[in-house]
Amino acid sequence: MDFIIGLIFWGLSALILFSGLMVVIVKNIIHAALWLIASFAGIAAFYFLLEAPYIGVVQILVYTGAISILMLFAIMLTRQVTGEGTQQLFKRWWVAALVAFGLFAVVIVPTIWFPRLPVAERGQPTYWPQSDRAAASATPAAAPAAQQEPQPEAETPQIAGAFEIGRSFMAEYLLPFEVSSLLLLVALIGAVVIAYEERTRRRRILTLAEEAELRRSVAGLGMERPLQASAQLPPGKSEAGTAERR
Amino acid sequence: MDFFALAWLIPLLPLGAFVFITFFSPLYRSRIISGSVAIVAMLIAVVLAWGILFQAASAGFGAGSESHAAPAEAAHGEGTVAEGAEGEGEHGGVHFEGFGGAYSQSIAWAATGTTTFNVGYLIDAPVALMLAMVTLAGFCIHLFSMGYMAHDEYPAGHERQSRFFSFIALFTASMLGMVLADNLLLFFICWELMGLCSYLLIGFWYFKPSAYRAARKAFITTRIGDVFMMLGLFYLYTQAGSLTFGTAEGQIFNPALLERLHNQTTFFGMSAATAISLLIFMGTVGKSAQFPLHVWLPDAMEGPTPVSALIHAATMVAAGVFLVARTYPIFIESETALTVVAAVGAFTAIFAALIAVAQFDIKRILAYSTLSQLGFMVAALGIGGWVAGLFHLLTHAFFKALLFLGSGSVIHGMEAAVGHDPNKAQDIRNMGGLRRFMGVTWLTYMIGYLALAGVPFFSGFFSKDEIIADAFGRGDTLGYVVYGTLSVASLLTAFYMTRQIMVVFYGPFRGFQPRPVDPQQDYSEAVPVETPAHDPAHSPAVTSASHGAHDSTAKTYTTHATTAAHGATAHDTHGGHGDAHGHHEAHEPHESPWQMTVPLIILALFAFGAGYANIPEVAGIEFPGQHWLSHFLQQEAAEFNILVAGIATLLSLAGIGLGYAMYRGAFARATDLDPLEARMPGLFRILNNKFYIDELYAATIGRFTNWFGRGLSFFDRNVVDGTVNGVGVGSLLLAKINFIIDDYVLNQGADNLAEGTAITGDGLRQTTTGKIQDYGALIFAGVLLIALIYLYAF
Amino acid sequence: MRSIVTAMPLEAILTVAAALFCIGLFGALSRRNIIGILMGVELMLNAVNINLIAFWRYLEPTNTSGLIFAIIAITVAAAEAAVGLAMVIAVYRTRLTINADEVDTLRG
Amino acid sequence: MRAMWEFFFGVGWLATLTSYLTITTAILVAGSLVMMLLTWIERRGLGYMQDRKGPNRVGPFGLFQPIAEAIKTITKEDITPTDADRWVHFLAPVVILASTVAAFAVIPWGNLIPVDINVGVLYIVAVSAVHTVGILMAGWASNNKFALLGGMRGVAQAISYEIPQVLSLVSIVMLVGSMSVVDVIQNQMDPYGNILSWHIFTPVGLLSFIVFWIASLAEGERPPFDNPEAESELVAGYMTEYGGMKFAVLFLANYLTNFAICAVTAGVFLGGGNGPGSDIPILGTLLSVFYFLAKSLGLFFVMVWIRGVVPRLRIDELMHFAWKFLLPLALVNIFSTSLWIAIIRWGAEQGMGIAEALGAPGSIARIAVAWVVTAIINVVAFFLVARLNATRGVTTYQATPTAV
Repeated sequence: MDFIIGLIFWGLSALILFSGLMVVIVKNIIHAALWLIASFAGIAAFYFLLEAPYIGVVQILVYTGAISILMLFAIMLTRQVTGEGTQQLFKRWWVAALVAFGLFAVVIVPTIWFPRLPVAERGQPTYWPQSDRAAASATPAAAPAAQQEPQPEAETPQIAGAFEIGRSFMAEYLLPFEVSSLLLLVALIGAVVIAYEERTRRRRILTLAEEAELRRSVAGLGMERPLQASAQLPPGKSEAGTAERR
Repeated sequence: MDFFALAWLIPLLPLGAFVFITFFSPLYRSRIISGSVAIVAMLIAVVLAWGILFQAASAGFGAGSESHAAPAEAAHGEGTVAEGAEGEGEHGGVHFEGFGGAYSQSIAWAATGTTTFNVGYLIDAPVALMLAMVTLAGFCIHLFSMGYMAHDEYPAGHERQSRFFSFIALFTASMLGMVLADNLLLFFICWELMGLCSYLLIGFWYFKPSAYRAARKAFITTRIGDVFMMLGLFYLYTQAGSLTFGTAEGQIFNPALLERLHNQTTFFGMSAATAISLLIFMGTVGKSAQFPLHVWLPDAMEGPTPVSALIHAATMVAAGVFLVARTYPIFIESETALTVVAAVGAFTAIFAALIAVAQFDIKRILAYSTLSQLGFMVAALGIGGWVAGLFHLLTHAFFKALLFLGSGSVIHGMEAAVGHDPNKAQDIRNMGGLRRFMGVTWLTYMIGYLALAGVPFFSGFFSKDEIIADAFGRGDTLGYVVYGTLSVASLLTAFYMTRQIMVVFYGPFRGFQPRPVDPQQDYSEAVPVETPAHDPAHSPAVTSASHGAHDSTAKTYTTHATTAAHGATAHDTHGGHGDAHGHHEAHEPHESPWQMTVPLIILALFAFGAGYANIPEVAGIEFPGQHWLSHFLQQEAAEFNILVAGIATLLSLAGIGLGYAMYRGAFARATDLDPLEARMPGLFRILNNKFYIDELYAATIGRFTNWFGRGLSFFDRNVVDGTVNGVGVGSLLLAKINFIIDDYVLNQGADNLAEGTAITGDGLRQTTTGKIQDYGALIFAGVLLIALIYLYAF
Repeated sequence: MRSIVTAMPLEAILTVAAALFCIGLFGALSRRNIIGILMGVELMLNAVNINLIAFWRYLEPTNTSGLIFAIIAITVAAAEAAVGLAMVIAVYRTRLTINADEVDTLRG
Repeated sequence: MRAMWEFFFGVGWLATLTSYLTITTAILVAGSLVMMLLTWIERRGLGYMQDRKGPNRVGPFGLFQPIAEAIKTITKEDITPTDADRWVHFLAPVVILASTVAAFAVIPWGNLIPVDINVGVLYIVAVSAVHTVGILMAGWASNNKFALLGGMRGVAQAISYEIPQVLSLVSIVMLVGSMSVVDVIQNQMDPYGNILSWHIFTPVGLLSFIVFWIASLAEGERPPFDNPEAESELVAGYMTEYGGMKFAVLFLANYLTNFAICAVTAGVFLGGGNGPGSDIPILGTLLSVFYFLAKSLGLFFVMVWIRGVVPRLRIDELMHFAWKFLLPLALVNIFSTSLWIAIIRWGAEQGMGIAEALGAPGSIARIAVAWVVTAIINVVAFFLVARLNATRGVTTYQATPTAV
């Protein structure tokens, strides 16, 4: 059974990491989004494996079903459908790679160095005690074997599920619950406001250069008129302006 | 039926009505539906509240209380068991025996970390009484509003009655919630809600500048008190760790805690109890309009009359007194605080009574009378007459609601004669002889008047007498001072009420030639009617013509900044009203519809009979139900002092006689002088202008603010700007010198330096690429660095 | 009942999560397309969530705090995605591009 | 099942794996059979509604018509458009079918329960929501504007209707106190076969059923919500560029989704496999499967009926219907569910002694009170929302004439 679980675990990990990598490096942005969905689905399965089915289902519902669809929609709305042939990575991508890899290395080295987190000693701070790093590193092989012994969980503690989540959301986590719901509401309204395009009166937004030129032309005419954005563009600029839309 | 278990419905019913009306009035923009919803909700609340009262009176409060906080029960403890454990209140000769039994239920409301706030309700004897009073008065006022607001359609075509009913429903709901609250936090929330509602309702006719000014004034003035009260609550919370009423461990009336508050000394050498009590009392001063902050209450007359009744009788001002009554165990720990309370109350009582003598607006007289009566109650609480204060609160609520609704009825009737102009319809000099036109109103108003004047066998007599007897029976200086003050105030009360009655209901009717509006006292200032191109400087002829043209015009408020000649156009002016009343030709005042008279009759019964709840024994004669209230409140019954009662009766009768003698033949015409003004013009002017308190505030606080602002402006313009300018000029000078040195001495070096700077800047500029990802990479590089340092550098 | 707790050490899961986080970080830092950046951020958030759930399962399986934290993180991620994509659309509308290196008004 | 295989193999994990594979195979096979049956029902039903025969040549009553068509479809050439995105085009039907089949993992067939997870109801909704991804993939990868439009429409519609769907299930979950499908069905079990214990016969359950059923129709792209594949506007929507076996898979997924909707509705609102005699040891299982299929197919016939009767909605009407009609109703229903629970489950000790105070502490009286209260709220809300929707769309408010 452990073997099967291990197999599933590594399979899922491979799926998650591979599709995550594809999200990052693939050229077509739609394909990236689809790989992202695969990654999300793998993570949901991961939650099932970790015996958090509620979170897993929520992951499917929210990420796979909603957020990634939202992203696909956004991609299609911005009409950058292909993306093929253009450079998809930033010029200094190697800096990013360096930073990311460095971070991973920095995290992974201590994890491999001290293979077992001090889970057993409750009450101890759970970061790595600096003083006995040498002692731990002296016996790198013995420590994991001793501590990795599976704790015989005789009574099989009741794992918290959806019921307990609901209970604690209504009791001790009421305030975080309210705050996050408020956050969601605000984000919703904010998103609508940001993305809303009023049909009847669309305002042009002038670039700085255009505005300066406009000022100059108005001053040159010697007329003290208030700036009226769309009406007073110098001829020839109105259609070619970079900010002009539809 | 167990009414206690249903008590939570009482505030929720009007609240539900509020929600219903608010959300559904856009659909059914109908006065009948929204009003009926509110009235039915109030009716059920009345049934429940009186059920609670009867259950409490007959069966007591059961075996203490249960508190069932769902998850946080253990944290909260055993709920409120207040079984008369309040034996300690023996400071300063004040005797108070706790609130008696109680019934409370609470559920966990908000868990914030370690603390859990509970929300629940608590019923004990004063709460049961208040519930009965508030629901009944509130119901009567709701019903009355159905008739009174029937023609309020300003601006034209907008029936705003739905809004009105939703507001008063919310008002009543918050008052009921406040009464039922089992902790001071909920209490304060409802308290503030009431402040909001008073703002909304006083400014209900917000298109009148005076109305929105009054609303703003009420809101801000009470807010001053509320800030202090909130400070008091904070202080109390830091001391008690809880705001729940009750004597158990961890609740605010816990004897050990009160003892600690009594002994602990804080700022200015006050004890903590004194500080908390005075801070809380500031809330009362604001809400109940006691002396320094009383200015908002008379202005609150700008609201519709039912609102005035609601504010003055059932809700707002009663809330302040109820606050002191509710937190009384803290007050009695501090003699200083009680003395302050008594002094403020007594001073307000006589001060407001004096002002009321010289007012002409029928509602203003009642408003100052309310101030004065509130002073009575507060003074009663201050001298230790807890029962007397509550008793007077109850009786006063009934007869003052009656008087206000009666005055509303009078105004409603008057509007048929003089038009919808509050300056005319509310001026008592324009009334007279209304007894002939409005029989029911007259009769009920007389009952309210006799109760307020303290004539024996009416309710006001018993409660006022108990206050005075308590003050007299105290036997120390404070007691005698309060006794004297209140006696004079009750004499004045009888006097000014008699004056009002004589002028309003007797004598000839003067409404057909109303007084020209004194521009000084024009409360209703300019309001254009719905004609868009209305000339603000219109002539009466234009006004009448425009009204004639608009048959559907509803209530119209116009500026009549002119003259007696305008009287001739009065008939035209209220053409819109005539439309609503079916074009009757004889514009005489008329009796109000049944929606308005029925509440008057109900309230008149209580205004007469409520006093018998605490009837004392006179000369050894036993009455049935004697001292019922005292027993219900589980306090010692006050002794009856035949001497005090006799003196009080004599004073009342003297006031009535004086008023009758002075105003019997006064005001043959509406333009006549007041007899008192004829005799003592100087004093009358002072009183008529309310001791110039408003002007005083304007001249001191207002002017101080103004001056302060100007001073700041002056400082900014001269000192700050001067400094800046000086620095600028100095810089210029220095620059000149610098230029010389630079040009001839440092030129070469500076050029090099500048070039170097430019090159460096250009180099550094490359790092500010404006690309978000560069910044992100830098941030995470920093994280990486920190992690490296953390892991390997130590 | 055998479960992942006995089959896998916690470090394995943490390593996977760290790798996913770094992949997401790389994506967020190197993609030109703003939506690509958002995808990277989503990956990072998911890696964090994996960590939260793993710690919850291994250390405090009877307590709900880890789950609650994860749910709130998902909420925040949803809000972030909504606002972020709205901003992408707004940027696209004003600049006709959603390449991050062309949106450089901050440039010094 | 697992015990049986454990007997054969003697190895635990192999038994588990095999039992799961067996169940999966069974579901797939049964699914295909049911799909054939459904297409036959649909075509015959529509035929009778339109006063014609429908397929009646192949086999008795045309019963073998689906098999003939399956053979025809399978033997067709598999075409991929030149400019299509090959992999995505290929994977889209797979994703759609997978999401649909995954939902069957927790749907009990009468007393036969494949898996019982404690978040079953949410799982069904979540998994079947994934098919939107497939639709978008199909629409986009075909490189055809009709397909893309159909895909976009399908996604917008599915996402919008997911919200009332989930919210209507929330009230049922509140009623039951568990998200397990088995618990939901168990909650409607009555030892005397009393069908009044089905959820649909409570006011809360009825409104929930209405909302869920309509939203599910839209989720499954059944008429009148078949805008994504509206043949008169979009050729065949996102399925335009599919042919042969891939089209068959899409078609299969479509009918499986419909069957899943019927099955879930039957389970959640109509008591699943409950019926007279369904608790007898062996025979009861067969009976329960029969009941379950009868209810599900009955519901499917309602679907066909709706298809035959109701015209297709315009896309904006469809959106308005989701957001302005179903969503408020679902929210109101959650409110009245909480009232129902408060009245039925809570007593005076929780501070909600409505029933005691009214002098009716018995459970029947409580149910009666709760029934009346929630029925009033739901009916009022239904007509109010309907009226709001009716008036809002047409005219803006006009002030009523001033009362005289």
